[in-house]
Amino acid sequence: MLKELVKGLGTTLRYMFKRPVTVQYPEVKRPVRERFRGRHELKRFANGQERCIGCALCAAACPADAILVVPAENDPANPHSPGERYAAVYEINMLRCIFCGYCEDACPTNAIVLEHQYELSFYDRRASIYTKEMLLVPPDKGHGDPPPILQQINRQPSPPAKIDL
Amino acid sequence: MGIEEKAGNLGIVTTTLETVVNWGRTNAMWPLLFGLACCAIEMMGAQASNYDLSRFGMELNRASPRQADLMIVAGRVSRKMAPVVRRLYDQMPEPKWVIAMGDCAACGGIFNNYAIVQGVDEVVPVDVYVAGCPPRPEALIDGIMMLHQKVMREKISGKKEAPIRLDQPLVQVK
Amino acid sequence: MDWLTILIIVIQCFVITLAVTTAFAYLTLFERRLLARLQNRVGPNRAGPGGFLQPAADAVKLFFKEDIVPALADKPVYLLAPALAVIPALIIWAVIPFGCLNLNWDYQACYDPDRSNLWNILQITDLNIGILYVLAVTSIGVYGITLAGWASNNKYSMLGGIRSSAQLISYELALGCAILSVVMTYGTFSMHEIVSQQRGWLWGIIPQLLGFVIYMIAATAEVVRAPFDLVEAEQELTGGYNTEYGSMKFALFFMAEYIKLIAISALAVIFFFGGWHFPGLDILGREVTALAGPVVGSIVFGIVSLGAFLLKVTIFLFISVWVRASWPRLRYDRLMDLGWKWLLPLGLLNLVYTTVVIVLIPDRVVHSWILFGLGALTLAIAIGINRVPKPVDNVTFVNDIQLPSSQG
Amino acid sequence: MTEPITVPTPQQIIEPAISGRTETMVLNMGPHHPSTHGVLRLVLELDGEVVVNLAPDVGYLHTGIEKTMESKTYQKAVVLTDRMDYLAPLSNNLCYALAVEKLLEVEIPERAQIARVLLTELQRISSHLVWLGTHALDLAAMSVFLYAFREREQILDIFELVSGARMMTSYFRIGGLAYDLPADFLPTVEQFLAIMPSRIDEYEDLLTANPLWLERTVGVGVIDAQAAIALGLTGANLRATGVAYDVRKAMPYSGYETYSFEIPIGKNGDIYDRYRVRIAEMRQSVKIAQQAAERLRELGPGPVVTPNRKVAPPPKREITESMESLIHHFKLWTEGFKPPRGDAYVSIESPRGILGCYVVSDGSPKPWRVHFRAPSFINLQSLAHMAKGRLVADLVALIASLDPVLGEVDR
Amino acid sequence: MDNQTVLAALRDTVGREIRAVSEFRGDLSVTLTPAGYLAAAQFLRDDPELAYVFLENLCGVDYLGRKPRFEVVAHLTSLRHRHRVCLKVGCDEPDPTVPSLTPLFPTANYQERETFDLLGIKFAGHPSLTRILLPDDWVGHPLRKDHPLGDEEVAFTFNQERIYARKPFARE
Repeated sequence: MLKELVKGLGTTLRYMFKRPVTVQYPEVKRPVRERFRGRHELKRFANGQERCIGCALCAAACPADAILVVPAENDPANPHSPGERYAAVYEINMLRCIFCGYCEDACPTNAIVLEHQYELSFYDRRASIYTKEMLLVPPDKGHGDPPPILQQINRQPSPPAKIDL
Repeated sequence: MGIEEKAGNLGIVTTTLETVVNWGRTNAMWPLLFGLACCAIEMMGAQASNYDLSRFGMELNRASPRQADLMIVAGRVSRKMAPVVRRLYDQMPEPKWVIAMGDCAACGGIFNNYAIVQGVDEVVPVDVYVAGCPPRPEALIDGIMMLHQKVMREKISGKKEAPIRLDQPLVQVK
Repeated sequence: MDWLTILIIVIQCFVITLAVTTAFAYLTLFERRLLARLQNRVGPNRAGPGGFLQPAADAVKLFFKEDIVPALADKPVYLLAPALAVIPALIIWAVIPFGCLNLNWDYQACYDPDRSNLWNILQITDLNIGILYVLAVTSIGVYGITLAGWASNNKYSMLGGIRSSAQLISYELALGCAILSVVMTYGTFSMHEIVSQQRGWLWGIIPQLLGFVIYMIAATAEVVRAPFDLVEAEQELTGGYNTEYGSMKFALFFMAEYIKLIAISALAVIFFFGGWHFPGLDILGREVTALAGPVVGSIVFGIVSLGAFLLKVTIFLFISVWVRASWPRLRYDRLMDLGWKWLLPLGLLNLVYTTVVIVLIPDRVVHSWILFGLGALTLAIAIGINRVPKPVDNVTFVNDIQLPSSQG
Repeated sequence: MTEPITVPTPQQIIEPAISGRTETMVLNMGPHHPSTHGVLRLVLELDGEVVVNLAPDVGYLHTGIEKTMESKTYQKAVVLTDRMDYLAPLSNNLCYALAVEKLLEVEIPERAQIARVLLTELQRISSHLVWLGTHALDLAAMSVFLYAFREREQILDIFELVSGARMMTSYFRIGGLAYDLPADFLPTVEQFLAIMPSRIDEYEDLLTANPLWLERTVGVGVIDAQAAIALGLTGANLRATGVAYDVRKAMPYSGYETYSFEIPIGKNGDIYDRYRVRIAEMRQSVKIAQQAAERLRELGPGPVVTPNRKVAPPPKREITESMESLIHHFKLWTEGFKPPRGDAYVSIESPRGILGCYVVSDGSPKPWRVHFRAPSFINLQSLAHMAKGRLVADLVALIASLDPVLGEVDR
Repeated sequence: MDNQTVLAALRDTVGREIRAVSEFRGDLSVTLTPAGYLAAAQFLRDDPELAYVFLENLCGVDYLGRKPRFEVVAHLTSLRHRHRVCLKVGCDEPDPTVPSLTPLFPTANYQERETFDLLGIKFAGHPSLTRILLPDDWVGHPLRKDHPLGDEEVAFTFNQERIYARKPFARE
């Protein structure tokens, strides 16, 4: 009887002399895995044009109906995106979004990508609706190479508008 | 409360006291041991060794609402559960805070249907909404940090000052 | 008694109360940090440098929390109960010798059995019935818990309250037996004398091995500490007697529990581990007195004895936390079984051994070792014949589905 | 059996107490109680601390998943199954996917099959770890909880590596997997599987032979095989009574018949046997996962989703090249596929027992009716049978040993 | 054990009560009259050769627009023969009632209560047919096809003020 009781004590005591596994979160951030699905970003092409062509396939694929896309015709002189249309309004309700990645799977131009930011806390429900300005990466960032997750899962982003939608 | 109501406004003393009290409140915020669904498992994950909420003095999960300061609504609140949540909230002594952890607690999330309350803020006032389905333990800790910031701006009586509302959340692009 | 003596006693009381409450506060931090380390975590480290101000944060928060009295509670009793719990826990300390700092500046008087020249500042009063006082006071503690459980008008609290009265009463007897054996061994009720008689190596654990084991189990149950924390039993009774208590009233219960834990650890040290003694203490006192005179000698002696005492208490507290981290909780009926069917008979047996052996063999060293042998033998037999279930591996492995013959 | 098996309702306990016909005390345990594993409410009839009768009251987490699934397309409904038994989302995914695949009659590539087995076995370990942790915590052995969660974190990390989410992976889609396994998947898994057995030993050191643990578990909550089958008890709870019934052996799915593993069974049907059986199951799962990892290594890269374009969308690079692929892609994501009329029932061995999925198709792209046979829901019925005459403390241990997940109970 | 053997055995005992038989994807399902449903379940359970002792699943389906509107589906499993058979029984409005399997299989208790709760199908002979998942004062049976899903509009910037203005937010 005593032996077993002492054995239990020994197991816990052993850990006192080991380093804790704790990650000191706000100071130390454990990097997430490459495929981690966090906050969305709308990507651009290398020439700065938006990848999103306003097809709303993401909104159709979303199980939580958290995406709103209102397409508009591109101005031929100064197009937002290759092709005829672009997303005039693109909103994601982050409190509805379940980060399932269906929008990413459905997007034919790999415009929407779930990136690695997971710190999404709000004081107010109104702040949880991310508009296109917030989702779209700045013109000088986040374009060129396909996003790493798509490289890893062996899906090449499509070249600029070969097909006319 | 008690003391501060009797003492009234003491000017600078109150302000200093306020800082001290708010410091105490943020560093010893005992959560109510209360889990509903999937998020509760991540909340337990946040308590566990890898994330260790005890670093913030939060490992004393109190099962009794009388001893709790923070209600983390972790999971979907059904119509049958809503009165229970409200009663627990009412049983908690002031000052008390509520975090709606996860999409379902925050606004119903994917369960946009007859059975789920579309946001626990229909039942109890919510201080911080944490998005994610379920949020990572880090995301929950981030939510708690945000709550701490809010608490630091509060009055000693626990009266809530409106937090600075960001019209646009901070957008980080790597 | 002149006014200076009274003033010193007042200061003593004040300092000790303060010290004990601070010790309680830091025991909570000690427990939380230690538990965390035993569980591969970090523990509170945010409030102040390295989490050092965590107890202060807890205190501030609890102090400024709303004070709720449930509408259907029995209000006077509900308010009285925390005080009833915490006062006995505090007044136990009146008789506990933390060390020996003789204000008459003669360290030798600490060993003097008739205590004529002793004015020990590290003990408030050396009652000649100190142990009876301790027993009496600890048994008052149960009222706080039971009344709290009853007054809250909550079924869980009531179950906790009932559990507490049953548990504390049944372990009181075993505890009494164990302590009485100690009293018999040293022939005194005075704490100071028990300690001073343990001079050198012959600590109380040697004659009273059995008594020590009974004392530890009974005392842990007495202060409802894991694995005997059935009164709170968070998983069963959501907090037991303190379910309906919040803010400072809850803190008082918490305080009572932890102060009692420190107190029983201190008592264990006094009864069984030589109190403030450690080998070589008198040599130290002699050398320092020879070197720097009796005043410094007494002060050094006092401080070192205090340090030795506190170190021993800390070891007991460590073990208490360690056990809490490692073992499951007992069940209520098994707890009663253990108390009545094992500890009480063993305690009575120990009492008989002690009486008979001491009367028959007056020599101190010889009877100590004989009692040690008897105690060890009894323990071995008790462990041998107990009926704790043995692990039986009923698990068999089958490679395909297989149904018992009665099942289609 | 002498006494007929009854399953009381809360009303049957409360009403006599209100009318004052009983001498006993009625205690509401839950829905907010530390050891009811969520929002289970138990109505207890107590005589002192002895449980005279009890009735579980469920529904505090009723989510309407079955109704919501009827309004989503088949593929989109996968994400809802994740959130049912939230300790084993992949098992739910698998059960639902198998049922729809049965309706569709699609073949799944071998690589996907093996990955499904590997990941569900990891899921079983992680689910049992939560059970072990909370079970030990309910008996106040708190360190086990933290150790178990530490290992679970590693499994969640593997899930994150594979699918991008820790818990709600939605990784098993109808027709295969959501994406291919990443390159560093196998080394990570093998590393984990190598250390896991020693960690299980550690938990056992703390519990298996500990007299306090034995006192709390041996001979408590006993149920015999006959009553267990009559009450529909499944999973480790059934196997602890000595009935060696495991769907993985009885009606194999996903190629389980090709793996070598054994079913651990108990004898007494008490809490201790359930504990031992689940611990043994964890070791068996490690064994299966190791075999699966070996097979994946041998098999090498390959397709992970059915080539049937009517069910699974084409690889994305194809849609820029082929018009047909683009049409399929759009059609599948907007409308979804249409299984033929009919119904299918599939059951799998989830960590909690037999998880069944009954899908009715009316030929439209949305399921007409989806019903889940939730093992926790049905296991809960036996609680009253096992707890009568025991103490409240035993009841706590008993609930934990049944391992109910309220998300699954209430759906 | 295969489908044909079971079917033949069923035809021998409750042959006249069988309404329809179907084999879809290798699964046998037999649609029976209410009386035949109970008799078939009892026969399958008690016959020593068949031994379908385990009621694996029981649920209801609302085929709105079909006659009969409701159908109760029960899956019986023979642990020994590793075989499952599906029994179906229809019932119709205004008072959809089927016999209860609870006296035969205690495990049917909760599943029948759930079916009653969500679909409103009554089970004659059930010991305590009350709501189980929904609150006792709930009106309606949500899994019926004519019951609305009860969803709320998802908030975006264009409609959030309108939604939140109507939403009953809690106060302190």
